[in-house]
Amino acid sequence: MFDKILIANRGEIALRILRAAKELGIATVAVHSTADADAMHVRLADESVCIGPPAARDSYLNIPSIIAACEITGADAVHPGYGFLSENARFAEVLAHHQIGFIGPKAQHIRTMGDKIEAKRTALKLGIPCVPGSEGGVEDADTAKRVAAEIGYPVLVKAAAGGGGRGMKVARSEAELEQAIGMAKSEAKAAFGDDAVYLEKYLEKPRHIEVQVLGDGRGGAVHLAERDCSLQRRHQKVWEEGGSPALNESMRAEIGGICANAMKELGYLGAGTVEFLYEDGRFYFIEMNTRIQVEHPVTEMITGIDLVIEQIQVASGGPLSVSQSDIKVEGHAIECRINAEHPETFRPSPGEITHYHTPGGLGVRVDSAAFQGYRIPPNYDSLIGKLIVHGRTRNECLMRLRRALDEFVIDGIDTTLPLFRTLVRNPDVQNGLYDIHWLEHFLEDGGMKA
Amino acid sequence: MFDKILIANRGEIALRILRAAKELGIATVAVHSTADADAMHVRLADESVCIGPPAARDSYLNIPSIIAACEITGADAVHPGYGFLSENARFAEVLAHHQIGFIGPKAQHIRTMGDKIEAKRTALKLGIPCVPGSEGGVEDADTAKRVAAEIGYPVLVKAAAGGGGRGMKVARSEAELEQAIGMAKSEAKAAFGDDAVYLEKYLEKPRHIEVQVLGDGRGGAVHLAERDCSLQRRHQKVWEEGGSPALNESMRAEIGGICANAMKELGYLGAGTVEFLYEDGRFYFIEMNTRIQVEHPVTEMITGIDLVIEQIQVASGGPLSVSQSDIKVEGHAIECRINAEHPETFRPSPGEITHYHTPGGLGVRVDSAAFQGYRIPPNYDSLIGKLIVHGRTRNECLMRLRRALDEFVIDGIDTTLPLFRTLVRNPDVQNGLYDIHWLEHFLEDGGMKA
Amino acid sequence: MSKNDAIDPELVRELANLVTETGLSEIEVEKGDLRIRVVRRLEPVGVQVAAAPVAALAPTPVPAAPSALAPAEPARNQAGTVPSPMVGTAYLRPSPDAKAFVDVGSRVEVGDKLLLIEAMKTFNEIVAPRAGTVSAIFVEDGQPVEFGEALLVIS
Amino acid sequence: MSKNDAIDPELVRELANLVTETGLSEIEVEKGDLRIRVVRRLEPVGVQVAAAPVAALAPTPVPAAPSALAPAEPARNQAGTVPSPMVGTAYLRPSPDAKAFVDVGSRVEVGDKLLLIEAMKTFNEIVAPRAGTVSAIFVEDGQPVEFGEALLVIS
Repeated sequence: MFDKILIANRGEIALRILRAAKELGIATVAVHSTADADAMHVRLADESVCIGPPAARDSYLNIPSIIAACEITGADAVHPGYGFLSENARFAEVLAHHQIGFIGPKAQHIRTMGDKIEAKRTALKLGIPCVPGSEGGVEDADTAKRVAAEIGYPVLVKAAAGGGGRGMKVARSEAELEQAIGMAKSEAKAAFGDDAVYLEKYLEKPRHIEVQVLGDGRGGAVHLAERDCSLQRRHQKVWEEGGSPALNESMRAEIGGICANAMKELGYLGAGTVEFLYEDGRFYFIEMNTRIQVEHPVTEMITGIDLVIEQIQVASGGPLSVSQSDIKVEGHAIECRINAEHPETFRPSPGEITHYHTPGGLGVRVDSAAFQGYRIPPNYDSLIGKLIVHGRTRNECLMRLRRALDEFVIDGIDTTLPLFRTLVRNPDVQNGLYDIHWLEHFLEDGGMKA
Repeated sequence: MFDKILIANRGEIALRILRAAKELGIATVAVHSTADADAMHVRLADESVCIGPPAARDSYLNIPSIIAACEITGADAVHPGYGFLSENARFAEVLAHHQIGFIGPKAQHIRTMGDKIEAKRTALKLGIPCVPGSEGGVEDADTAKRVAAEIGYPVLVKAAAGGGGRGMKVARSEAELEQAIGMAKSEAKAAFGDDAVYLEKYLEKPRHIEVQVLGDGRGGAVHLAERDCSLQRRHQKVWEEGGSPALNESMRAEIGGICANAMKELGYLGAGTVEFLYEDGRFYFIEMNTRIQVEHPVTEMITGIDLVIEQIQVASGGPLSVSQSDIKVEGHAIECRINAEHPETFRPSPGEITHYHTPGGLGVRVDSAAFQGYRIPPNYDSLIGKLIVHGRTRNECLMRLRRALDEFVIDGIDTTLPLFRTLVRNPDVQNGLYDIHWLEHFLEDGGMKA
Repeated sequence: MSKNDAIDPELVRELANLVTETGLSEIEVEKGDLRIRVVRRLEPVGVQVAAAPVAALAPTPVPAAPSALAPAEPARNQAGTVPSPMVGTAYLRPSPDAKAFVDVGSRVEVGDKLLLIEAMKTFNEIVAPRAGTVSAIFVEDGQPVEFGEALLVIS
Repeated sequence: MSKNDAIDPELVRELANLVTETGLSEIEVEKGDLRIRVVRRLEPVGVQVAAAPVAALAPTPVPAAPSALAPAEPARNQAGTVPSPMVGTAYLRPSPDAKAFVDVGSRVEVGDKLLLIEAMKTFNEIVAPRAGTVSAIFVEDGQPVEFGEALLVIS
């Protein structure tokens, strides 16, 4: 086991990692920029090192500074948290070069999953379901019709050289296909100087469902069920829950089993998340995140397993503390990401928290590095805390979440608490009837202005 | 189901009840003395009524005021919490007379269990193990020897008219018995003018173990395992945990089953606790508490069952939400009672909380009505909060408790937090090797002055 | 030196600005017989609890909070105020058809009946603790009252 | 007496700066008939976190916090202080047997080498940002330093 872990992150996840290390009896080193000198994880760590000015590239992303901080403190492992250097394969390699443990996957797996094309190729090879498509370009209308019939309508015609939505057309039937291809080709030609297009299945109202996995790096791996993160705004997850209101026990076991087997085959090490779009009973691989995720507490609440402790244990060469048969999903959990943002305009709201009071009681968990008198610096993201609530049933969880949200006090800045107080009372949310577009539409329709 | 519950209590338990009511969608009325006008439960309740001056007898114990508060707010049920009117049979009857629901047991059961002699008689009748003794007085040495041999040494010779330890002598063998009887008789004669004495089994190093029960009032009842509350100071529980480090699965099921069956036979309604002394593998009934207890969250954390919600549901005529087979003990939980007291002298420390920050993260629960800026009134007990921590194993729980205690900040007043920071690091506590005298001895031996 | 010279508001304003500018909490200057001291204290505020939002998921009855249960206004804490000694329902007259015990302007002696408060079906007489004239009545007939709530003023 | 005589704002500002620089909470000066007193109350401090007590349940290594990692003393924030531009280990001499780059009292020009900071096996030269005399050196040879930590003073 490691003797001293350096936490190469800030905010709530730095505190989260510190908690896990303390529970394992491992000493902690907090590194911080000058903007974070008074932060909670700095106060609670056994040691702290200021590694640079506020700009992340000069502090939290500065590999030499972090290595130097390890050297002067004698830390023998680094936990990168999420964001920053967490999916930087070179960082993992530099640490290895300095004989410092990296609490994350093998560098090769970070690299593979960090490359979209390589990731999809790997997923297919490992038997993970992907969005069906034409693989290569479609040259003529007959080929296109044959492929489209195979993957099923609606299909998306996409420019091979494309991006940003240009050169993308939806065809809902064979009748629409030829025209869609023509339009996509001419748009692609104009935009990218290349009219090659390919076909992919088009998902109209998918959910975002992701499977949590853990591997020991030696072919042992388990899945810890799924999280439904469909409630998003501008591709940022806002509300996450587990299990998904859309899945039943056998679907959960099936997709989980596929992911766990893939991780065994890969020899995956540590925590990871296999992300899918889900529509009409089928899963379509999007990407794999090779790190702990913001929403990992949802899984912890329904399984009782501390994912960060597992990360540390397997990174140090230890075994997973559980086998697949030990993992039982008990009840339901929901996480709300509380951001320092205006709840309608989502304008960031840095500044001092003048009053701070967290909810308590059964089934209520708060992961936050905020406190009364804390000044949120304007230099980093706006996540200031996560409220995670557990109940024996989804309904119990929703009722508990509602009362917990009503108890939560954060004054002095704008927060997204009012958004969640509205969402928890919304019938669609209560019934679990939402897809990845639901929240955007709700906000566009003035849901927060009622 | 009730429409509006009046909470006839204050402090953390008032907030606890309010949370349960909110989660059931039931409106709440807070009553309070003038000393508690700014309390958290008053702020969070739908309505509040000031019912009297600070002295409890004129406010929280004032039955006419509480009934009047029900009348003017239209509350259709009262939850009495613990202490105050919670075990007052007459209060239950007066409420019934006014067609207001009492969220507690039937008045007759409160009365029976409130009378020590009647309670023991009932327990024996229901098959609950009691401390063996001579039943009546022992007149001569031969009878005494015969009875003592039956119940086993050591035995306690007690004055029939006794109290406060006078007229009490321990005999560890037959050789000591005659002298002990003689001394007890003469002491009893001097103290009470009555030299009648009786015999009881003497427990030298018992643990305090209690079984949580729930009944539906119609013959349905379950047990929710036990709590070990042996760490006490002046008969006040300080640290409670479940399950007891002294019991195994089959002992748990056996004593739990005895209690559940007794409650079925009694037709017990609501939550209750059957308290035992436990020594050398045997249980000895002390008393039954016919109310929710301070330490109930320990049981909630290991079963996932909200006991206050169950209380409300069965009081309104509904069924228990669980049968015995649904109840699974998962992991281990420990509660620390945080008092506004000096951690060495235990001198009460009312006053203003200048900084208040609660620990968060997985498995950590705080039940408290305190907040930054709250002024603890000098009029009531010194309990200001409970830290309850859950882990998959007792060791995980202890490590988590340790880090949670280190995160907890309450400034401006003295608290017992330092006591718990010491206890969680004590080898006897870590090994679960303690009895009801352990803490007193630890404190006498200067355990907090190291 | 005239009094007006002694307290030149401009001088005080300038010092006040200096306190802010420098971040000090106190400045005192003395010259000859003139002495000025300006102080700024930061006050800590208490926790503000979020108001309970409207329920939607489970049936919740409409809060039936009688308006009288709102905290009494500060103006009611004046001298001569008679507070309610108990929780209950206040009645201004002995029976629905009867005349009120007192009206604004009534002269009362110690022990005169002022109103009734009903609690648990019992009517409790509230009598004048002092002699004087009833100058205000804060409660209406049949209104619920809290302990300590201002009933009326005898001035 | 003129207004200007009574309160010289510059004097107050200078005293305010002195309060800050010296870490005092109050300064009072009196000369002839003039007396000025400036006060700064310490702002309320943030959350005070309990010190992590000694571990007992699981093996915890002895904290090896280098003393240099403790917060720099206020006195080190004076003008002319050269802060460390990086995390690493400070060396006062080019090799163990060599003479120190500078000593207290050394006269330095802009660009003169002051010390080395090693990070990731690389030695980084720290040079004088201004000319002057080295009036204090806060680090020892081989001492770990944080970003922004005061290294020495050129006055």
